[in-house]
Formats: sequence, C-alpha cells, structure tokens
Amino acid sequence: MNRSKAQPLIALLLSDLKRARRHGGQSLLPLVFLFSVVAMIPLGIGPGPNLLQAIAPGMIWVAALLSGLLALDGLFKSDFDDGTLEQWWVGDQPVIRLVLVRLGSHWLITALPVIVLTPVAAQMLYLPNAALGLLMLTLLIGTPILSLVGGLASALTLGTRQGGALLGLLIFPLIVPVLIFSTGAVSAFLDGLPVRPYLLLLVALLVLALSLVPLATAAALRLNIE
Amino acid sequence: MNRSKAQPLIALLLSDLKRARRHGGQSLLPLVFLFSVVAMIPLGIGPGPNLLQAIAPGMIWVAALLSGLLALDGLFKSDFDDGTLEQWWVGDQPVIRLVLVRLGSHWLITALPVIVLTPVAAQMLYLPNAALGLLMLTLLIGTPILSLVGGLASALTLGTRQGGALLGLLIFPLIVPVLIFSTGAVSAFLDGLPVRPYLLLLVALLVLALSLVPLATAAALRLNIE
Amino acid sequence: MWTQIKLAFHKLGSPLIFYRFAQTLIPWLWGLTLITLAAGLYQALFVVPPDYQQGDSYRILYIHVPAAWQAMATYIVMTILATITLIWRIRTAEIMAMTAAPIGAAFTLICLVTGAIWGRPMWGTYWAWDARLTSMLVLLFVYLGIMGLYAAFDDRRQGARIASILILVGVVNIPIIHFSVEWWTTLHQGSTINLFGPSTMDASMLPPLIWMTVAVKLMFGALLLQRARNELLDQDQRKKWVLEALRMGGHDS
Amino acid sequence: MKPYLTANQVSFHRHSEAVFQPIDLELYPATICVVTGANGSGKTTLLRTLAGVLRASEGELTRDASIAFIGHRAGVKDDLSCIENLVFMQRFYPKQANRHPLTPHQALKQAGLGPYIRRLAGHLSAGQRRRLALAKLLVAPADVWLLDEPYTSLDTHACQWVDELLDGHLSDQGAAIVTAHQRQPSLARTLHRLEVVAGARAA
Amino acid sequence: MKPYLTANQVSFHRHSEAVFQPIDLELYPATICVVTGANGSGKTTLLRTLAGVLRASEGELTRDASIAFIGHRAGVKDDLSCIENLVFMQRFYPKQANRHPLTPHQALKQAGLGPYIRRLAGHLSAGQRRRLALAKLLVAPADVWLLDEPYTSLDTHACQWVDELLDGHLSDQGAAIVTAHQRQPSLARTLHRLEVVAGARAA
Ligand code: HEM
Ligand SMILES: Nc1ncnc2c1ncn2[C@@H]1O[C@H](COP(=O)(O)OP(=O)(O)OP(=O)(O)O)[C@@H](O)[C@H]1O
Ligand SMILES: Nc1ncnc2c1ncn2[C@@H]1O[C@H](COP(=O)(O)OP(=O)(O)OP(=O)(O)O)[C@@H](O)[C@H]1O
Ligand SMILES: [Mg+2]
Ligand SMILES: [Mg+2]
Repeated sequence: MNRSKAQPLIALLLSDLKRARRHGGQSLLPLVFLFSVVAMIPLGIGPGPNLLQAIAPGMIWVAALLSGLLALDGLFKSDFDDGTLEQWWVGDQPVIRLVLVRLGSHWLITALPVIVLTPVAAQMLYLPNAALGLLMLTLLIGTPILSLVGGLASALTLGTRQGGALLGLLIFPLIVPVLIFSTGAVSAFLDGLPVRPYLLLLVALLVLALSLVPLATAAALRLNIE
Repeated sequence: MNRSKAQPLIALLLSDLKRARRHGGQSLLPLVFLFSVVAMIPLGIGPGPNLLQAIAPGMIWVAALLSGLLALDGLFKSDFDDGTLEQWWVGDQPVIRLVLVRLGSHWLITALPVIVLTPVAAQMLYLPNAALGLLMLTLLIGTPILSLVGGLASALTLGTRQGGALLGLLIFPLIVPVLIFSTGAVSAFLDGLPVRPYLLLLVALLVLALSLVPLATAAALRLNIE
Repeated sequence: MWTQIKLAFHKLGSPLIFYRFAQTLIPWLWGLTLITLAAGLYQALFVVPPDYQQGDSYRILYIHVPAAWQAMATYIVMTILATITLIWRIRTAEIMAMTAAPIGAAFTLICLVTGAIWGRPMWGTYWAWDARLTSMLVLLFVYLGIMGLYAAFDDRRQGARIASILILVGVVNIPIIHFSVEWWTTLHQGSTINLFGPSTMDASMLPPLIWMTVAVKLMFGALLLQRARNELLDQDQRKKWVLEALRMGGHDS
Repeated sequence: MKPYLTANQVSFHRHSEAVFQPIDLELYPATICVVTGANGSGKTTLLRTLAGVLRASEGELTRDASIAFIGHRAGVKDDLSCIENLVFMQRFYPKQANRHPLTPHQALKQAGLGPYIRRLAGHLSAGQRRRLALAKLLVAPADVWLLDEPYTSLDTHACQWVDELLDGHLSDQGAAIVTAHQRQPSLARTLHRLEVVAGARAA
Repeated sequence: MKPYLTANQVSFHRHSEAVFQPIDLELYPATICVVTGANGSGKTTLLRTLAGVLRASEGELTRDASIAFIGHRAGVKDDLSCIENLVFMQRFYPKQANRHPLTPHQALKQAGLGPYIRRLAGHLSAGQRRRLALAKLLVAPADVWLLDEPYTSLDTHACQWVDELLDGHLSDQGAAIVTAHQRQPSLARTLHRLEVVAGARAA
C-alpha cells in the first residue's frame, strides 16, 4: 500500500481518536465501566475472596464486552446522520479498508484500556497472578472479534434506526462462543487442565472474523445508504 | 389535571411507545440481555447451584441496570437532534411533566419487561422462590430510580455529544447505593435477617429521586438547549 | 429591598472586586496555614504518646480525618455556590464552585489513600467493600463527574451551570457518608469525636487533630481563592478589568 | 388592539457577549415581520428567544398569544410516517379556542404530500420534509408563527403555497415573523422589516 | 476532449420503480449543468447516483475524473472545530495531481469563517455550516463538483462567493452539476440545463 492510499486511512484513524478524546475521553468510559462492574459485583454478591476469584474472569470479560457494546451505537450512526458516511463511496476509496480502520479505532478506544487495566481489576477480585497473563491473552485475541462482530451488527441495523434492539439479538449468538472459550481457558488453567485447545479455537475464530466480517460490513453499509 | 393539559402528555407517551416498538422492539433488548447474562454467567463461572444462587440477585440487577443504560443514549438525544426537544419550551408546556412522561416510557420499555421475566431468570439461577418476591419488589422500587438518575445523566451530557462516556461516570456513583440496598435486602433475607431497613431506604431513595430529579432534568435540558 | 439585595450580591460577584479581595486574602491564608500546620504536625509526631493498641501507626489519623472532613466540607461549600450559580447566575460563584471540585477530589483521594494505608495494619486489608469506604469512593466519582461535565462544555458558563445541577443532586451522598457507620455494620469505626458533647477519644489525642483540621480548612480557603482567581484571569484575558487589575498590581510591587 | 408580542431592548448573551444587538419589536395581529441579516448575525437566536426556547439575557419580552416555531431543524420525527408525525403534533400542542385546525389528512393534501401519507419522514426528500414541518401550522394553529427560513429547499410551487399560508394566516388575525435570505414572502401586504446585526465581539 | 462524466439512460430504482425518468448527460470540462425539478422529483437521487453513492439500476455511467459531492446533509462533523474539519477533509480525499488545494486556513478565510476557526462545527449557524461544507471544495479540489442546492441558507454575500467559486472552477477546466430551486448560479457563461422528472409511480 503506497503512501497516498494510506493517507485517507490515517486521516480517519486520527480523527476517530481525536473525536473520542474530545468526548471527555471516550476511552474513560470502558474503564469507569470496568471498575463499576468490578466494584458492584462484590457489593451485589458479598465480598468473599473465593467467590470473587471464581467469577473474576467472567466479570472482566463481561465488562470488556459491555464497554464495547455501549460504543457500538455511534460506530457508523453519527457518520450516517451527518452525511460523511456516504462520502466513503464517492470516487473509488477502498471502503473495506475504511471499515477496518473504523473497527480498529473502536478496539483501541474501548478494548485496549480495559486490557491495560485488567491487572488492577484482577487484583481487586483476588485473581491469582499466574492466571492473569492468560486472561489478558484471551482478551487480546477475543476483543477484536467483539469489535468485528459488533461492527457488522451495527452496520446491519443502521438504516432501520433501531439502535440497540436488533443489535443485541445479532451480536449475542456470535459472541457467546468467544466468551465461553475465553473464560473456559482461564478456568481450565486454574484447574490445571491444558489451555491450548481453547486458545487455538479463539485464534481460529479471530481469523475467520477478520477475513469475512469487513467485507460483509462494507456491503451492509452500502445497502443502508441506498 | 384537566383533560386538555393531559393530552400532550398522552400524545408523548403513545408516540414514545410506538417508536420503541417500531425499532424492532426496543424492549426486546433488555430481555435478550437478561438471558444472555443469565446464560453466560454460568458458562463463565461454572454451574454450581450454590454459587449461582449467591450471585443471582446481583446478576439480575446488573441486567436490569444495563438494559436501562443501553437505552439512555437516545433518551433525549434524538429529540435534541431533530429539533423536537426545543419545542418543549415553546409556549408554556409543563416541561417537568413531559420529562416525567419520557422517563416513564423509558421505564416501561426497559425495566418492566425485565421485571416481568425475572421469575424465569431466577429459576435458571436456582434462586429460592421465597426470595423471588422480595427481589421483584426491590426491582419494582429500584428500577424507577435507575430511570430517573439515568435520565438526569443523559440530560446533563446532552450538549456534549459524549454519548456514553460521561454518562457512565455520572450514573454509577448515583446508582451504586440502589444496587447495594436491593441486593443487600435479598442477601439479608437469605441469611434470615430483617429486610425492612433496606426496603425503607430504597423507598426513601425513590421518593428523594422522584422529587428532585425531574426538576433537575428539566433544568439541565433547558441549559443544554441554550 | 429585594433588588437591593440582588444588587449587593452582584457587586460581590464583580470580577474586579473579587480579584482584589482574593489578592489581599491569599497571602494571609497561606501564612496561617503554615503556622497551624507546623503546630499540628509537631504535636502529632512528637507530643502525643503512642497508642496503647496501635503503636505509632495511628498517627496517620491526623491526616486521614482532617482530609475526610474537608472532602465533605468542600462539597457542602460547592453546594452553596452551585445554588447561587443557578439562582443568581453570578459568575464568581460559578467559577469558585468549579475550581473547588478538583480540591475536593484531592482531599477525597488523600482520605482514601491514608485510610487504605491505615487499613492494612488495622483490618488486615487495604480495601473492603463496606458502606463508608464505598460511599467515600462514590464521592470521588461524583467529584470526577463534576469535573468531567464542566470540562466537556465548550462554553464554560454553560458547563458551570449544568455541572451545578449535578452538584445539587450529588449532595445526597454526604449524609450517607456521614451516617453510614450508623446505618450499616461496617469495618470502619463509628464517630468518636463529637463537637457538641463528650468525645470518646482520649483528650490528649485531640489538640493536634484540631490544629490539623484548622490548617486544612485554611489551606482549602487559600487554594480555592487562588485557583478561582487564576481561572477568572484566564477566562477574561482580554477584558478591560484584567488589564486594569494587572496594571494596579504592577504599581504595588 | 394589544400586540401579540413585545420585545424591549431584548438580547441574548453567549460566553457573556451579546449575540445580536438589542432588538425592539411590537408584533400586532395581522402583521408580518421579515427578519434579515448576514449569516451568523443572530436571526435564529432571535427567533428562539422570541419563541421562549432561550431566555432573553437582557431586556423585556412579553408574549400574549399562542406561538408556533419552526426552526432550521424541522422538528419532524424520522421514524414516524408523515401522518403519524402530524397526528402527534396535533395532539401535542394545546388546542387554541380561537383557531380552527385541519385534520392531518387535509393538511398533508394541502402540503402536496398526499401520495406519501404512510412514508417514513426519514425517507422524504429535503423539500418534502420541509413541507411536512410546515404542515404543522395547519394541524396545530397558533396566533404567532415564527418561521426560520421557511422557503429552504422548497420548489416554486411550494414557495407559493407558503405565501398563501401566510396570507390566509394574516387575514385570520394571525401574525408572523419570518427570516429569509434568498426568497422573501411575496404578499400583497406591507412587510415590516427587521435587520439583525451581530453583537459586539462577532462584528 | 473527453467528457468527465457520461450518463446514458441512467436511472435509479427503489422498490423496483424508477425514482426519476432515465437521464442522458455528457459533462465536458469547463461546463456547468443546472438540474431543476419539483420537490421529490429525484434530483438528489440523481446526484448521488452520479457521485457513485448509489449504483445506477439501469443505463450506463462512466466517470473519468475526480469527484466531489456535497449533499443536503453537509458532511461536516459537529464535534470537530472548523479547522479540524477541513484538515480532515484535506487528508481524507486523495490528492489530485492536476489540482491545487488551498490550506485549511486560506479556505476558511475565503469562506468568511476566519473568526470561527476554532469554533465547533456544531455551534455554527446554518449558513456558516454550509460555508464550511463548501470550503471542502477548496482544500480537496476535484474535477467535477456535484452540488446539491449549494445556495441553501446562504446570505447574498455568500451566494456571490459560490458563484465566484464556480466561475473559477470552470476557468480551471473543472465541471459542475448543481441543483437549485430558488437561486440559480449567475455566471457569465452558458448554463446547461437538465430537468429531472419523477419516475412513473410518483408522478
Ligand atoms: C480507605 C479506607 C477509609 C476511608 C475511605 C475512610 C473514610 C473516612 C471518612 C469519610 C471519615 C469522616 C466521617 C465523618 O466525619 O462523617 C473518616 C473518619 C475517621 N476514620 Fe476513616 N476511612 C478509612 C479507613 C480508616 C481506618 C483504617 C481507620 C482506623 C481504624 C479509620 C479511622 C477513622 C477515624 C478514627 C475517623 C474519625 C471518626 C469520627 O470521629 O467521626 N479510617 N474516615
Ligand atoms: N451553540 C452555540 N455555541 C456557540 N456559538 C453559537 C452557538 N449557536 C450559534 N452560535 C453563534 O451565534 C451566532 C448567531 O447564530 P445564528 O444561528 O443565530 O445566526 P443566523 O443569523 O441564524 O445565521 P444563518 O443565516 O446562517 O442561519 C453565530 O455566529 C453562531 O456561530
Ligand atoms: N430512503 C428512501 N426511501 C424511500 N423513498 C425515498 C428515500 N429517499 C428518497 N425517497 C423518495 O424518492 C423521491 C426522490 O427524492 P429526492 O431526494 O431525490 O428528491 P429531490 O428531487 O432531491 O427533492 P428536493 O427538491 O425536495 O430535494 C422522493 O419522492 C422521496 O420521497
Ligand atoms: Mg439561522
Ligand atoms: Mg434534494
């Protein structure tokens, strides 16, 4: 990819990140979210270390999931409403790449902060240090899948102005396996069982999503613009 | 309140509900959400009945909370964007009542379905039947507080185009007490302790919210329109 | 009559008058802060005897408690300022309410950190999800929310008014913090110091606490006036009164 | 006859600076006032102040009439159909005893939207949307119309329709304040004029 | 000379009905074409088809030029300031070897937005927003301009500015297709005209 082709992509990425920052640190939200969930769970279920440790990976994953989900609504919507989305098809821009960049910025804004601060959250939930590395690895492989699938769902529901509703319906069936394998890996580790099968499955899912989803998302966006 | 004063309120309520239905059943989302969480938690933390029962009230509460949260983004935003919100101040409409109606429809759309289906979810998480009634009572008192506080937060952040970011930061501190008291009540019940103090506190919070928040919300909306 | 009161209010809120007021008061406040702080720290570290149970670790109390009180007092001051902001729209009140938030957040943070450090030897853990600790954490979030909301608006006056609404709503948390030890069974100890009756704390431990509390109050006053003054100058950079005020300041020195 | 609307040295401040220079205005029944001014001079802000959406920062404003305000943003719900939008508007705005509303159907016909009754407002063309917004004046009539660039996006035919609407409204003891850049109301009546000038800083 | 854009019996179908009657068009360098038609006749749809946003359902469309399209919705980000918007646009659209862009600063000055460089686009007045959208033509120049009612919300001064822009563009071997209702480009050049007629059902 030569320089002139990369420039629009860089421009899009920079403006996405700038707008996220302008919005009072949109990447603050996932963190607030993470810690609120982490803080609320013990309040809800009582502060026993054993119980907390058991549910820690699940909780951190749910927090990551939700922080990504909350940001999905605006992923293409604001561009759609203000007329910048249709500009993607004016001339012959590589729309799939634009989609990938947008999803990348979604991941950077919502998932990365959660991953970076997972060690702190894990500490608060008494997760053993040894399991922490594995948990972060699953997050690193799994959250991009969330961004990809979420992006597809939000592209599909764009024109119907349905915001969250259908979105949830579409996302969950695709997301549940990721969650199962990820938390499964951590429990397996804690129980002393092998974790490689889980990780391989996750990687396979990621490769699959990465190769199929951007194409489908671009097509869905185009359909909605008509 | 005579008939002619009530009519705008009824009109607003009906159109809110109709638009929610049009959006592919906005009240479907919370349910999907509830059951996804309820289904995912055991996957994440393993299916021990004792563990599940301990976390059941917390989980159902978190689901209710999140379903309300996901719908908050559009609570006043779309009206703000399309110019219908400023119409609330044209002439001398009773804006506080309009705010209350809007919050009411938010509650009907997001909270009521969750409450109605809580018995099923409780069953899935092995919650004793005796505790179920109490859980539903806390939901009945607590979820309106969520709607009120959420509405306030979304009114405060309206002009900032921050969607979720600040929202989370603003909501959680005000919501956490509700969560503590509600789940606290259920745990107290399960432990054979008295639950009245918790319920009284919840009711007190509700009364407080009901008397303060609509006023604050109307004021915040007005300031944002300027 | 009413208009006269209103007029007086607005005069008090005039930027130039506020600037002069702050300018004269700030050095005094800092001076007194240093004196009381020195007295308090000296007594706390060298005069009061070690506790028979806790040894020396309890001395952190002399930071923890004044900070906790100031965190709450700051919020109450902000509540008053926010009320003035919303009713009379006085600009200096807006600015003071907003500049107080980070100070309050800082004291809250100090309270949380010292509490956590103290908790380790006392309760065997840095943190627990009990009512007082949680409600204090909530206070921190409320402060952060106020700061975030204010920062999110392009028009600072609009931001200040909207954040003021949040201040008024958030004040509900203050009694919760204070009474949490009575309403719930908590790890945190209950009130031992009573302004209007006999305290359950040993009398010999009290004086440094009073000194430190006064010092922290004075420090808050100095910080608040200083920050508000700077914010005012910053916002009005190009206004006539600023040039005037700065010119006069120049003559003084 | 009492004026519907009186403004006495009214202005609105943002960032503690006046957006437009203070305005004096008395709007009597059966009169129309055309507001002109460069882009950004504060016409929209003035109309929003007169409508009560913004609070005048200075001066005195008295209103003694029912008011309808149609701004740049149409105030139309994209996810409701044309007819649903009008039904909502009819119910939402308090009914005025001295005014006679049309039914939503009649109003849509008049606006030339007859064939699109069930189309979602979000699927209308720009001009059709504007017509729908203006149709509100028929289903929820008010004494004073505050119209911010009503001719935007309208074709010749629809522009004439707006002129007719205004004429009928004035004959009916109504009053109107209309901002306009390119096309101005062409009526067989005196148009009062008001030039808005930007406040100190913006100038 | 080759035409920049050739349309041969092009039409766009929605719900399997033609939105507008098939269009023939050859757009040569240094020519301007004014598209007229009633509200809802399909002008916007036509422009979007020519721009490549919609795919022509029938007929043949060839493009041999860089294209800039400015629609009803301005394509401006409300949460970026004026200058940030233009910087983004400059970077986002591929640079054309044969065209010479202005810097965002210069473009804002030209558009009369000099004093508002750092203001958020969401806080601009309607006309100022439109000017910002049009300034894109200066920072990201293209051979063919497709402008959907560019004069909307603009005051007299800004309308003249648009005319000058168009004139300069045509002198520079550019071409333009412009829809218009009330005000039409007033240039010392021949304006080609194209009347859009609604498709079968809508008529
Ligand atoms: C992170 C942990 C802690 C937090 C957030 C915290 C918070 C607070 C707050 C908010 C107050 C003021 C209450 C009021 O006046 O209404 C307070 C007072 C006090 N705290 Fe803590 N605290 C923490 C840990 C501790 C620990 C470990 C001790 C020692 C056992 C302690 C001892 C005290 C004492 C003696 C007072 C004065 C009580 C009174 O007389 O009112 N705190 N704390
Ligand atoms: N929310 C806002 N924040 C800051 N400035 C604003 C805001 N809204 C409008 N302005 C500024 O106030 C001034 C007046 O705006 P207004 O919309 O009233 O102008 P107008 O006369 O209606 O212009 P136009 O003819 O372009 O519609 C403009 O300079 C605009 O940039
Ligand atoms: N998304 C859509 N779904 C269904 N119909 C649509 C949609 N968008 C436009 N239409 C219809 O297609 C027709 C042409 O619309 P278009 O926007 O092209 O008209 P236009 O000539 O630009 O009108 P105007 O002068 O009002 O801007 C209109 O009747 C409109 O209602
Ligand atoms: Mg305007
Ligand atoms: Mg059009």
